[in-house]
This record gives sequence, structure tokens and C-alpha cells, in this order.
Amino acid sequence: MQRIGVFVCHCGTNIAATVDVKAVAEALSHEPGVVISQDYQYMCSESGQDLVKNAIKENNLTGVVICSCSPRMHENTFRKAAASVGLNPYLVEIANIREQCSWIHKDIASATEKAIILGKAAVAKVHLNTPLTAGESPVVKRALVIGGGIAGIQTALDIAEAGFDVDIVEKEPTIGGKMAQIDKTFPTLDCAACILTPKMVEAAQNEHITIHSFSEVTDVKGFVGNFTVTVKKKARFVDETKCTGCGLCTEKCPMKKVPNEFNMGLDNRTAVYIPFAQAVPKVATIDPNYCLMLKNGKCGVCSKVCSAGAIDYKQTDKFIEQKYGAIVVATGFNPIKPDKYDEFAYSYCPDVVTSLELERLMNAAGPNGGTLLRPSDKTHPHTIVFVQCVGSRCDDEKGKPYCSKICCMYTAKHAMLIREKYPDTEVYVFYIDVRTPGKNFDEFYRRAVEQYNVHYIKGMVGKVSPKADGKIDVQASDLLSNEQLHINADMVVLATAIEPDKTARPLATMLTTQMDTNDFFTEAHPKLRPVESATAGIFLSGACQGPKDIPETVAQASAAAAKAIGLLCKNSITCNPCVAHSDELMCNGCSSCEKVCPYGAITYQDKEFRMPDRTTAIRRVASVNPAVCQGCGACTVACPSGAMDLNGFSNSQIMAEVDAICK
Amino acid sequence: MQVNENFEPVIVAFCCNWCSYAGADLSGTNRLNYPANVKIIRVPCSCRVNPIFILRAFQRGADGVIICGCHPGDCHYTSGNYFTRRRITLLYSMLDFLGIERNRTRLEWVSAAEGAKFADTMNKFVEDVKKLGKNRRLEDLRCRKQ
Amino acid sequence: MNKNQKDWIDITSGVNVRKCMRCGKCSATCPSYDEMEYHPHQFVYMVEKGDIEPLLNSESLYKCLTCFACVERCPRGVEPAKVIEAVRLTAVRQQGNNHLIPDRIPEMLDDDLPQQAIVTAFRKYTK
Amino acid sequence: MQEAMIKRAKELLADGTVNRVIGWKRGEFVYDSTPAVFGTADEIDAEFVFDDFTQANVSKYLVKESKKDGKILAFLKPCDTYSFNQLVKEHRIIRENVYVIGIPGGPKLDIEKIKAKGITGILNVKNVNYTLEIETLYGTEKLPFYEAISGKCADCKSKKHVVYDELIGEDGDVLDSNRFDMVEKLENMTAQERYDFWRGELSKCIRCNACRNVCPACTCENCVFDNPKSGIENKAAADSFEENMFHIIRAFHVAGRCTDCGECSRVCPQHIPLHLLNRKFIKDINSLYGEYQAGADTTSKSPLTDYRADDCEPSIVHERGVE
Repeated sequence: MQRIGVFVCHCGTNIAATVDVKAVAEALSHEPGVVISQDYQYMCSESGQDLVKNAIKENNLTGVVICSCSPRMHENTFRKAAASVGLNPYLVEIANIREQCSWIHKDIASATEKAIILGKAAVAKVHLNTPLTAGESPVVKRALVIGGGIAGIQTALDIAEAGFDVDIVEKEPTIGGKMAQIDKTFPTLDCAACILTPKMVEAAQNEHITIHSFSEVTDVKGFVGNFTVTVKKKARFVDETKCTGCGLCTEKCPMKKVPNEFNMGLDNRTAVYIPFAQAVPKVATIDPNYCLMLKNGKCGVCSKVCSAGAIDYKQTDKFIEQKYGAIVVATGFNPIKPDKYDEFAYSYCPDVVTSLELERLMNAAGPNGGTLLRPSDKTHPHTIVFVQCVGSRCDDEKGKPYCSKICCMYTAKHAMLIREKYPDTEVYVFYIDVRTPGKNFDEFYRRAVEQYNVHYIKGMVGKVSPKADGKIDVQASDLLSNEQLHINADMVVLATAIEPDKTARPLATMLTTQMDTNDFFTEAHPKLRPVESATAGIFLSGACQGPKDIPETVAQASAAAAKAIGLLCKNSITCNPCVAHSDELMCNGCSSCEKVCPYGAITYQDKEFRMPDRTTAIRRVASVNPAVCQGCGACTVACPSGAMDLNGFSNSQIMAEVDAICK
Repeated sequence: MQVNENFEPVIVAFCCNWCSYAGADLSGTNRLNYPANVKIIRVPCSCRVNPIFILRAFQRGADGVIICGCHPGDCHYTSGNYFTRRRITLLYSMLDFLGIERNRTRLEWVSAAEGAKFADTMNKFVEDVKKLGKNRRLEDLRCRKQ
Repeated sequence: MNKNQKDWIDITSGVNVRKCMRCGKCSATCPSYDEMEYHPHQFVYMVEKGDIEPLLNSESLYKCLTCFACVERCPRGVEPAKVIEAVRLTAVRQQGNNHLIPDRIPEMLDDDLPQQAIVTAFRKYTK
Repeated sequence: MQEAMIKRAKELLADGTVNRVIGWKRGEFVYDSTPAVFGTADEIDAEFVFDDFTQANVSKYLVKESKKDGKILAFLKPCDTYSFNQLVKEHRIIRENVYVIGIPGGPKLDIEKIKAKGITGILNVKNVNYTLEIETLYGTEKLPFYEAISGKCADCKSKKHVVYDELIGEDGDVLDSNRFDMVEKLENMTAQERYDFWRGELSKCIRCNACRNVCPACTCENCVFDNPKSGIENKAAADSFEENMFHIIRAFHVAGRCTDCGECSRVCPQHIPLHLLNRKFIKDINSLYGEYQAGADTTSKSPLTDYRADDCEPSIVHERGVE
């Protein structure tokens, strides 16, 4: 006779506000086999777990049903609790009455009714649960970092430091990411390149780190500890091993009119190029969209001047497959293009620039060699207007609903740097709120106002109109003085919102990880597991998880590395005991199951069986290797005789759930 | 067709653990509403869903059955949902051949990131089943609720 | 504060004024700004506070061109012009409050103004 | 033909190539011949028969027979060779233990069709130049041959033997058949009409299990409908649902494996056109996943254990035909 305990969690008011938890506990107490049914404020808390443990001991329970949040959240917590008092952890079932009930429904009556039904289904299932013992699976001692910005670099360095091999896959020809494009960093105003490039070099020289630049992840298979990843090394038409990075080809290339993406298209590069002087790997790349040789078969100058013989016009994309134990996502961000905001004139006025463009305009390695000049006529701007929150905190489809977090600080930085270098320039910053939570952040912003005399005006710019004389009329409101301003500006800088990189969503799909509606990766827990994804073995580093500045990114990168190292340190991880098994008495040996098994976990053997009348017969029957089986259940449906079943999700268990739900 | 306003269909949703169940969780986390008629059964993969389960649900009083899995190509188990797609296509075609209403069954791909799609899918499905009314063509009279 | 009046404006405008994040872009973009005693952002804020009387009595109501620039550019989708329109309707619908006095019509006349507009306005703004 | 077969069977028994022969033996009436295993030449002489009524598919018997000691001789008609091959592919028949002689197929006769003409008390049926001379208790009746041919032969898909060790008579070709016409006709009905049609048919089911027992694809050691652990164990249909359930699941379990041999409909005592369910699956498979004939070979992947990344979505069911 089963002795089942039911424990209904209030989750504070998360469940209790819409589900009458007492009524649920009451209703479930009448289910067959249920000997105890209780509710509690926080079942996952220490005392909640103690409640469950004590009940198991006192009532000698044979099964436990927890009505609480998603099993993806706390199934393990309660399994461990049960195991600690000697109940097999697989005799615990979770009824998801939070994510799939109380959070979805508003009507208490129907939510309660649904919670009871979900509870009944779990009770019906737990009646049929059997004790299971988990096996183990080995961990491949190698990590993959997707994205070679500061987040990816830091994660890779930390993992390598612990002695594990790590590969960085970067889609651009060089690692470095957005930080490489930045001029100075707030709030210390030290040069970004000065602190980033040594790290890039360190990564390149580390014996544990392999950098796959100009590469993309195209396929991910497997599971925690044992991922198989296919990386496409895009053809760069230059042999990486031969190229010395001398740059002669880039000097001689006749195709010089290619927009330079490193300088945000503010100047041009050649068709064969090295993105910037400190690029890692310092290897040239040929842009097939512009190269005359690749387009028309006529030119070949670079090949002629290359003394290393590194140019290879016939190079093709290469695919490499590698096994990894852990994957860290560090795909980063991009500023949005503000061209949907007609009122800011970005798309038709060259002197309206984004903040990242301003970084390049002010950078010593930028298009103007570090002198701030207007893009239109290369003159010194004397009045500059900064507009904050362009596309951030927007409720419409043009922008993003979130605060991009970094704009207040970099705008203060820009304003300050301009006032420092060009004291004759008037700088106006239009802000809605100035958000400066961070060490030395508010002091920094106040310095811009108090010491550098930057005009901070509370209000928003409503219209930017380029005028015939080359000036720009900026119409804005000053909310504090309650007046509408017209500023005769030379340049307008838009602090545009940042968004996750476009490659993130297809990657999330490959990794089977969650994303929010803004395409930021969702962490396993917003407070307690901020650098892990909900999918085991996948970790999150940097702005792919949400807007972040550099120190935060680096902190998160190291945290993700620590989590990955924690996984890689293990020789094996406990594997899922919910695997398939075949009933030899039923099995026909027809091979249907073997054909659908993605892991090759099923083999056949001839076995002797006792038959009626004291005869024996030899039959071919299937057997499943539990270490290889991952428990998908494809075989169970392919099997016509019903011989194949799945632990933890058996035919009878699922049908019991179906029955309970439909009753 | 006459729609009974008070009719509350019983909907069984089989959701794969890795994508659609997580997607369902996400729609909860984002507080996206869908009707309480939908009750989710967690399966490791959509390919675990045996046609027997679907018929069983109809037998026991379900008015609609929906299977949700990872998008083709994104199966946690590599290929499970490809098999699902073939099996379920054929099964649904057979049910259709037997004259069972097409809109009582559905297969949708919902990823872990598509909380909104999950809620939309369920809202749409419940609406469609409501239009059809009670399942009569594939019910077991012994299980009929009074 | 007149709660009924506020509720009425909420309903007739269909605008959730609490979505406003006080950026002032509506006023920054308003072509009638200088004509107005109360500016678009103030309309939104004052309606939110329930401070509606001053708005009802202000000439600003009739200065709004309903050009919808504020609606187009509001990052939060608040639609200030609809709020102003709702306040204007509230004012117009008040009994016995003539907003157009026949004596004042001659000074408003100009050659381009269609007679129909005067007739309509007279009908609309006279109670 | 019968003589040639008997002669060859006796030779193979005599030289020790085989120790048993599976064929057909005469029943109580001329038209109810049944599959039988013969161990000696005498038994063959006494009972072996091959005529217009010997249409049972003997492949399924070989599941058990091929596991016994020694080799067995099997006479297979073209349609039977598909079933045989499919069972070999599923490791159900041990190929080495069977000596296959391909023999010509039908068309075979369906006694029910003769009886349906009001002809009763049948003693003997002779085919004289495609006119049946039917000897009855009440005299001799005549009937054109093609008015009495079995349903499965009328829709014959192939005269080709896909497997054999030797042939008696000529080998034929895969035919262009109209076997999907009825499926198509049903598809073009409204859902209500289809529902009414199938309710009318399946409600006749008495769950005698003849269809399952004769089916060469239904060779499970223990059928799910007989297994109390399966959750769908069911001896007799209690109501319309269980009538549907049995036939849907049975058709699904043989989908991609059914060779369309037509035995299910042939043996159904209630004359339910069960083959239409299987043909529906075959037609769907052919149109959605490419032409596939189960049993045509022993190596190709069954469409249900195979996939393509660009397979159609199930919504195709909703998009085509009539609701």
C-alpha cells in the first residue's frame, strides 16, 4: 500500500495569491494513498524541507508530491531532501502550480481547481513511480567560449588559468569586441586599448587557449559534460599559419573604398584588411564582397606582394568538430541603429552620430587621428548636444523597453572629455534621469557638471533639424524651467540603446537555452544563479545576459568561468536514471527502436526463453545501455509491442496523468 | 456553428521538458495569460508521446490534445522531434480520415524562449476547441461526465 | 481633486497617463509650445495628479493643433494629444459655459477661414 | 501448376534441402483451403492444394517455422514475398532456414462474392476460360471469373517476386494499380461523411482478432491489446471508442511496415474494409515522404524510423482536402 505525502507550497503569495493552497491540500488529502497533505509558506526553505523530511520519516512515506514551482526550479532540491532521509529521490513528483498555474491565471476558483487537478495527476503518477539509481557520465575537460569580446576573453583566461583547455569562437576576424572600439573608459578615463590589448595578447599566447577567429558555431549536440560542437571557420582567403601580419597587402590593395566597420563606417579600408593595429590574431582577411580577384578574377596584387605566400584565393569554409564539457556564451551586444527615429535626423544628417561613432571620431586610431571633427565638413564643432535614452525605455517597436544602463555614464565621459580637450566647446546633455549607481559613478557625473561645466538639462530633444548653413537646430524641452529650447548645434550625439547581438537567438535555439523577449539570455535564477543558463553546462558571460558596463562584464565573465571550472573539475557527473529499458518477454527484436535511437544505445542479443510445455526458444531481444541512453523515449513509440518503456516517464505513469487530468 | 459559451473544454498538452515545458514556464514567469483548461504533462521529448496517450486522453474526456516540442533541428536529443513530426502527422491524418475534427489535435514547436508563443498557441487552441464543442466522435461513453 | 473628472478623462482619452516617464519629449516636439500656458507634458502630469480645473480654464486647450507630433514621438506611447483632446471635450461639454461669444467673432475672422468652420465652432463651443 | 509444385516439393524433401513444406491444404469445402505444413511426400500427395482459392499469405507462419530445426520450403505468391521480405528485415524470419519458391499470384476467387450471387450449396468451382462453372447441390451455375475475384487481387499492386530461391512459372512486374481510389474518395468526403462511413464500418467489428492474427506485420510476441501492462488491454470493444482505438492503433503499429497484402480485409468476417486504414497510411507516406513499398527490400529505412529535416508539418493535414 502506498503512503503518499502531499506538500503544497504558498511560495509567499506567488502561489497563494491566486490558488487557495489550503483547499488544494484538503482536496488532495482524499486522493487514494495520500496519508498526509500539508501546506506551507516556503516549501523550498530549510524549514519547509524539514517539514517534508520529517513527514517522510514519521509517516514512513513511499512517495512525495510537492505542489510548487516548476520542477525545472526545485525538483532537485526536494529529491535531495527525500534522499537525505532515505527515500529514493525518484519517488518525488512535482506538480507545477506556480509557473503553469498561479502565475498564468487570475481567477482564484479556476486556478485552484486546476492546481488540484495538477496535484491529482502528480499523485496518480507517483503511485507508479519506482526507485531509480543514477549512473554517471564523464566530463570532457574542455570549454568553449562563444564570443571573443572582453567577456569571452576574461572567461577564457580564467578557465585556462585553472588548467583547462578552452576554445574561443569569434565571428569577426579579431577578438576584442566592442571594447576594442572604445576610446576611454569611465569612471577612471583610462584608455580602453591600454587595458584590453594586453589581455588579447595574453589570450593568444596562453597555451590552453585556442582562438577560432572569423568563425561561427553552426551546430551543438550533446548535453552537459559532453557537448559536440561544429564550428565553421569562414574562409578568410589568407592562410592564418603563414600570415605574419606585416600589412603589406593592405597597403597595396587597389580596392580602397570599403566602409571600415571598425570605425563604424566613418572611413574606408581596403578589401584585404586587418581590422586594427592590435588585432588578435594579427592576420589579414580578404573581404570577398569587395576583392577584385575574388569577384572578377582580375588583380592578385596581395598575392604578389605577400612574401609569406599566405594569400589563398581558393580557401573554403572549414568545419571543425570538437567535444566540450562546458559552453560559455559571451555574444555581447550592439548599439541599435537610430534610423527609425526621423526626429533625430540620423539617417540624413552626417553630423548626427551615435555614441559609438563618437568614440571612433575621438580615438587616436580613428578616422581623424583623434581630433574631434564634424563628419560633414571636418570642422571643429563648437556646440555639441547629447541626447540620452535614444531607443531605451521605449514602449514602441522602434526601441527597447529596458534601460541600456551604460549610456548615462559614457555620455558623462564624452561630455567631460570634450570639455577637457576643447574648452571652447559648449556641451549640452538632455536627460530624463541620470542613472549612476556604481562605484565612483555619481562622483564622475557630478564632476562633469561641476568641474567641466557641462550643461545638463532635464528634458528630451523633440526635433533635430539640419539647417542650410550647416548648423543643426535642436528643439528640446527644459522641464525644470518649463520652456522650449532651440539650440544652434554643430553636432548631435545620440546615446542609443544597446541590444543583444543578432547571432544570439539562433545560438540559443542550438543550445536549447531560454531567452527573454528582448533576446537576452535568461539566467537559471535571476538572483541566485545569474551566470548559468537553465540548460545544464551552458553559462552566460557579459552583455548577452543583459546590459552591462565593462567592470560588471568582467565580473560576470569570471563568475561564469568559475562555474565552468567547477563543472570541468569533476571527472564525471551523475547522469539521468530516467532511461529506456526493454521488457525481454515482450520484445520482438524487430530493430525499430534501434533505428530511432540517436545515441546508438540499443543493441540486440539472442537469448534463450522458456516457452510453454517445457520447451525453450532463442529470441533476438533489445537491450539498452543506460550510460549511453539519454532518455528521450523515441524508442518507446517506435516499439509496436510496447516492450520498450522509459523510467520516470513510463507508459502507465503518463496514462495515469492523462486519466487524472481528464477525469 | 453554434458556440456554447459555457463550454469549458478539457485540454491535454504534452510538452517536451527542454523547450516547450520551459516555454510554458516562461509564459508563467512573464505572467502571460492562457486558459486554465490547459493542463500540461511533462514528457522528456515530444517523441515520447505515444498515439495511445492521445487516444487515451480523448477516451477519458479530453476535448483537445496538443503536443509541443522543440523546433525541428533544435531537439535536445537531436532527432526526437523529427520522428514526432512524422508520427504525429500520420496519426492526425488518420484521425482526420476517420472523420475526427481536425482542430482537436495540434502539434506546435515552442522553444524555451517563446513564452509568448506558448500562451498564444494555447489561447488559439482553446478557442478552436471551444468552437468544436464537446468531443463526441472519439469519446468513451463510459467516461462521459454527467 | 475631482476624481470623477479624472476618471472621465482617463476613459474618454483611452490613455494611461501613468505610463509617462516625464521625459518631456512631447513638449520638446510641440509646435504650439510657446502659445501654451500649460504644455503637453504638463497636461499629462496634471491629469495624473487630478489637477484638472486649471487645465479646463486655460486657453491652452484651444492652442493644441492636434498635430499628433507628441503622440508620434512619445517613447512610452502615452499619447498626450489625446489627453488634451479629452480635457478639451470635458470643458466643451460643461453646461452653460460658452467658449465662443458672438461678439468676439468679428475679431477672429480672416479671409481664409471658411464660414462653415465658424458655424461649426459656434455650435460646438456654445452651450 | 499444382502438379509442378508438388513435384518440386517432393524432390526438395527427398534430397534433404528441406525437411518441411508450407503450402495449403484442402478444407471441408473446395473453397476453404488453409495454410498447412507438410512433413512427408505422402502428406503432400494427400492434402496439398493450389488453386483459385489458395490465397492465404503463408509468410507469417514462417516466423515460428523458420526458428525450428531444419529448412522449410515455402511457396510464395508475389504479394507474399513482400511480407516475407519485411519480416526478414525485422529479424522475425531467419532467411537461411527458408527455401523460397516463387509461384504465380492470382487473381484468386472470393467465395463470398459467388455466394452473394445467390449461389449456394457449392460443391466445386472450375475455371473454364475465365468462366466459372460452379457445381452445386442444385445444379451447375455459370459466372464470369472477374465477377468473383477477391478484393485484394482486384487491387493487385505487383506481380513481381521480390525474393525467391527459385521460380515456378514466370515472374511479373510491379503494376500500376488504382488501389488508392477508395482512400481518395473518402478523403474527398466531408468529415461528417467520413465519420459516418467509418462508424458504420467499425461498429460492425466483433473483435474476433482475425485481422490481427492473419496480418504478417502483426507478429508481436505479445500484442499490446493482450498485455494488461500496456494500459490499453482490451478483449472486446465495449463501445465505439474501443472499436476505433483498436483499429487506429493497429494501423499505426503496422504503418510503414504494412505491405498492403490485403489479408486483413480478406479474413474479416464482418467485411470491414480494414485495408483502407493501412492504405491511407501508405498513401500519406508515399505523398509526404516519398514512394515507399514495405518489403520491397530488406535494407531501406522505414519511413517511420527515418526523417528529413525538411519534412512537412502536421498542419498539412489541416490544409488539404475537406474538413
